[in-house]
Amino acid sequence: MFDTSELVINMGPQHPSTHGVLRVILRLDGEKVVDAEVVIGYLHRGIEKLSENRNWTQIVLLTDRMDYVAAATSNVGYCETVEKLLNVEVPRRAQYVRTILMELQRIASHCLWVGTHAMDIGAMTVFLYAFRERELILDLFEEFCGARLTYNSMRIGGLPQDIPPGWDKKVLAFCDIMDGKIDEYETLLTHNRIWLERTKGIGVISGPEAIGLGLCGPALRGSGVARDVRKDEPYSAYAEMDFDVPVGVQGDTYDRYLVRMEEFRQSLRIIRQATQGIPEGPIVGKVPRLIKPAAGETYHAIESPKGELGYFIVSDGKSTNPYRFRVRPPSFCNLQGLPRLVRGHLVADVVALIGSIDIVLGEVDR
Amino acid sequence: MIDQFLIPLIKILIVLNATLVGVSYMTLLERKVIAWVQSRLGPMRVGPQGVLQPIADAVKLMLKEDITPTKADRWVFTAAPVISMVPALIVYAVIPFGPTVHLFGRDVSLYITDVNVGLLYIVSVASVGVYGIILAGYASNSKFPLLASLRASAQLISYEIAVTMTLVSVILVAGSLSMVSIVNAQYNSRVWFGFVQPVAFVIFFIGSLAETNRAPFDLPEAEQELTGGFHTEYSGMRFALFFLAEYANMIVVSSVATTLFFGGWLRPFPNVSALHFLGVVPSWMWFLIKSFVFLYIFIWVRATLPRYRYDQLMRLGWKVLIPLAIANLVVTGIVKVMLF
Amino acid sequence: MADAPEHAPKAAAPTGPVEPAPPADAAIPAFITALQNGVSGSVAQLSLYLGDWTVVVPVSHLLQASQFLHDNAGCAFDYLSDLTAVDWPPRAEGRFDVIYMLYSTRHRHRVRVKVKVAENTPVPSVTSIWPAANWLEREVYDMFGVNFSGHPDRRRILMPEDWQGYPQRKDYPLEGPGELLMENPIDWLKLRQAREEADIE
Amino acid sequence: MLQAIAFYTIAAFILGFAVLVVTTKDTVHSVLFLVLDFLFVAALYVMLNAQFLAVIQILVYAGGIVVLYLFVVMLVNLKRPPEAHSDPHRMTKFGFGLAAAVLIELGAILVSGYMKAPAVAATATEASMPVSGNTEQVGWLLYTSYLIPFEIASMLLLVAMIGAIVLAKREL
Repeated sequence: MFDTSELVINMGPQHPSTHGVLRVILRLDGEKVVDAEVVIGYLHRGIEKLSENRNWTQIVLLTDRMDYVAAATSNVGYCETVEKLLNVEVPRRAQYVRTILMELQRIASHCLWVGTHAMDIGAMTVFLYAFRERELILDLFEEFCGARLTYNSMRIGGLPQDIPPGWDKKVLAFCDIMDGKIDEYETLLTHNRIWLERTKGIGVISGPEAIGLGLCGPALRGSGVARDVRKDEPYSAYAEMDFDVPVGVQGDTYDRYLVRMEEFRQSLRIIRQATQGIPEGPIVGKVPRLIKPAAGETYHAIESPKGELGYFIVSDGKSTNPYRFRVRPPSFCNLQGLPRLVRGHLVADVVALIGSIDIVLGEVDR
Repeated sequence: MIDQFLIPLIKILIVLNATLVGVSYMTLLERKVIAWVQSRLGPMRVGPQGVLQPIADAVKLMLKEDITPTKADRWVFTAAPVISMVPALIVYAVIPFGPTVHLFGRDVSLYITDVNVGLLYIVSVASVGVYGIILAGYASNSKFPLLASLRASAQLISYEIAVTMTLVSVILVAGSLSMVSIVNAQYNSRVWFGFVQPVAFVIFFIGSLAETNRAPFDLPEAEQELTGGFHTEYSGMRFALFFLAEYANMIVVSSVATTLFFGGWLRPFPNVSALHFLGVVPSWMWFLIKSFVFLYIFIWVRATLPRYRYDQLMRLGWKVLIPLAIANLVVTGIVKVMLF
Repeated sequence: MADAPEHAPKAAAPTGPVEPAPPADAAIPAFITALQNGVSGSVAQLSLYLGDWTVVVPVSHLLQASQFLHDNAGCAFDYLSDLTAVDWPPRAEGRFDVIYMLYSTRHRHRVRVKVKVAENTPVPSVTSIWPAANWLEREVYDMFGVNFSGHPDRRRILMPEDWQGYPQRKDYPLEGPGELLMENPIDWLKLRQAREEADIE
Repeated sequence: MLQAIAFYTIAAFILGFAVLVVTTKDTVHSVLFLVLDFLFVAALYVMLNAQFLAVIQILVYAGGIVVLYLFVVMLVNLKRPPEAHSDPHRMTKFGFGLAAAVLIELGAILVSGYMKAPAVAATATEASMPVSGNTEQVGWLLYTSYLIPFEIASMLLLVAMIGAIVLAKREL
């Protein structure tokens, strides 16, 4: 009866809630999203290519620049992959410190996520609360390695330096502070009527479909799939830690939110165990002075705050740089699910969903 | 001659200036209060504790380049900020800041004028303010502002119905449309209408959050969704006008809420002589204090709540607030007919 | 980039990955024997290195083998962890390794599936089996120029649409072609040749 | 004297804007002039001491109905090419005929009103009304003399509303 046409809207690459230079082309019917196309690559720096032309130790620095809100995790993932290729055993003390750093990093990353996610939905206070606590973690990192964002905090075979004296006490003190702060975020959001209305039933995805789409991390666990690399393929000191893997039921934005909120607590639990149990001993394993792994290839995955962060490295055994360096970026794979999630929802939900899958464009584009 | 022209003129000047200063300091208040809520300090650089910040802001906005997009509808684009600012200011004509007082040897009323349709005047002038937003969105010739202005027009019209319904129930209780008479009626009935009409007050408050585009109903300017909404393409002083209009509207709404539901300039328990010492505070101060409380709540809500989604907002308006307002009106009418 | 002159590598370039065959006493996992039995001829080569099993599958059997690995209850590789490629320019049997990292959320085991293809050989797309392959295959196409047939949306993903060349190939210069390649590829090639000649002198 | 000046100024504005409404090419501008027109009509009501009517005029027409016009105009793209304006099916003669008929009708009402004006205006209203004040008088008249037209009008609006919903909603 009426002649209606779709409205095409370009969300990004400059848009306040695309978390960087993500561009989403939305086809709208009124405010309802008919289809979405994700355009990425605006931050492509060719880290994979670059790494194939740098020596093994220099690459640690490059991995910082991928998921820059969880740089330590990327460092560890790379170092462990090379250690696997080198067949080097990492001392337990280093394993424990790595675990602490990675879990601190997870909390920092989740802080940033809860802040921006809430901000996207309009709750601005949570953003600043979360950043307040993230600051404490950055202080801890600064004390450990001198940097606050891109740490370069790992060496192949172990740690660059031992933890400063008294650092573990400060970590424990931070855990005590953080406990109350998580409750504070939850007070503002978890049972808030508007928050519930904005997140429940938004972007529902079933477990099998999420697996098929290659979603990982909290996005996958929100759909009820208990897939966590820390549990399934333990690395570092996770095999010795006691923690739970929270899973959602519905697979909607609210469940993904709850999963991450519970991960805060689980991370604190791991940090407490690891900090109290740091063994004495060396911090670097027996690593050759010139790192040159034997020819061969391997894939090693760790659980970054965003999901399964995998490194596939091929060494030719001759040169001092990897022959092929490939990162399996969790954000990239999660972002792939975005068009499926937003279809049929409103424009306002698009920003909620972008927040809900928690991407970092540095990692998507590399 | 003096009574007819000079005194109203002086009053208009005072009210306009006070409003504009108040509005610019509202921005400071909002930034400060939200900062305190969020464990920050807020503006601290300009003047002690940042008290001169609004002046710095004004200077900055005036000096900024005023950009009109090439594809914009030039005339409408220029007119839109003015259209949204003017209604926000002329509403103050009927708001009673205090009763008639004896000043400099003559009786001066602390309001510009008392129209016998005062309340309707406020509602109707406020309804014209919508044009500013709609036209800004249209004239920008850009997609996000257009979406925002569509949202805005639908939202404002919908919530206007609910708000007007609640006003009607207050009118029923007060028996008058004049703002001054409504305050006097609260004096005579010995109770503030907020306690007689709690449902109406709640609906009015929620509705006025929506009508002033404040969180959690700030959809037309949702930064995270529509990149700033209807004023995306605006800069400099024109943007400032939209900004000021929003705050002026907040002050209007707080003043109306104070007048209708919380006794306007009356001190608490005006009929209890034991509390006579409260009369030390002048009547207009009581008015300002009460309005301030509302403004504070406005800011507080913004710092606390997430944003509604467009369809949820509409559902709340049409399926909850409007039926509730009508029911409240009917009940008020029945009670009024049965008891008085 | 098919017509680009073969860039002779400085050192003797490796001609292929090291794929050590599993030692005789290694227990071959059930999913590999199932694959061998289920799709005959699908396992061209088998290797075990650092605990990772790799199965080399002929391109012709890729779709069948993938479908089997996905559907078979004993395999149940429902999760495509990663999909990438490695470039071995001098290799005789085709320069690309296209590698599929598979994981099973049910049995929690991993396997790497590898196909070896020449530059212009189309590789059947596995998007119908694992939707996750969509972007990953686009990236491999973008970076290596591997031709995926049957892909629903085969476009560049990270590089601009009009980009010339495939950056992750070994013969692609690290510093990139610069602006010149974008505007005039032939001039760029001439410039590169001139530079190489200057290097030799 | 002042009254007369004000009246003629306002009347001139009303007519001027009315002409602009029909002559402007841009539909949105046209709607805007309509709003201005309504505002000046409201001013005229104020001059006639009918404040209630003036305020309602602004509230309903300027603040409500025209916003919906604008809504429609903005959603439906009316920027058509110039040749679309010369529609062969346009019934120009019929239109002029209709306009003339309306004009004659208005004239007749005006003339007949002038003839018996002095008698009706004063007696019928103020004498029989127990209330004073502009708003109260309107209310009294609506619920006494004009009750049936008032109710019929409201029924009409209700029917129109339901009709609009039925038309707009694709599936019920």
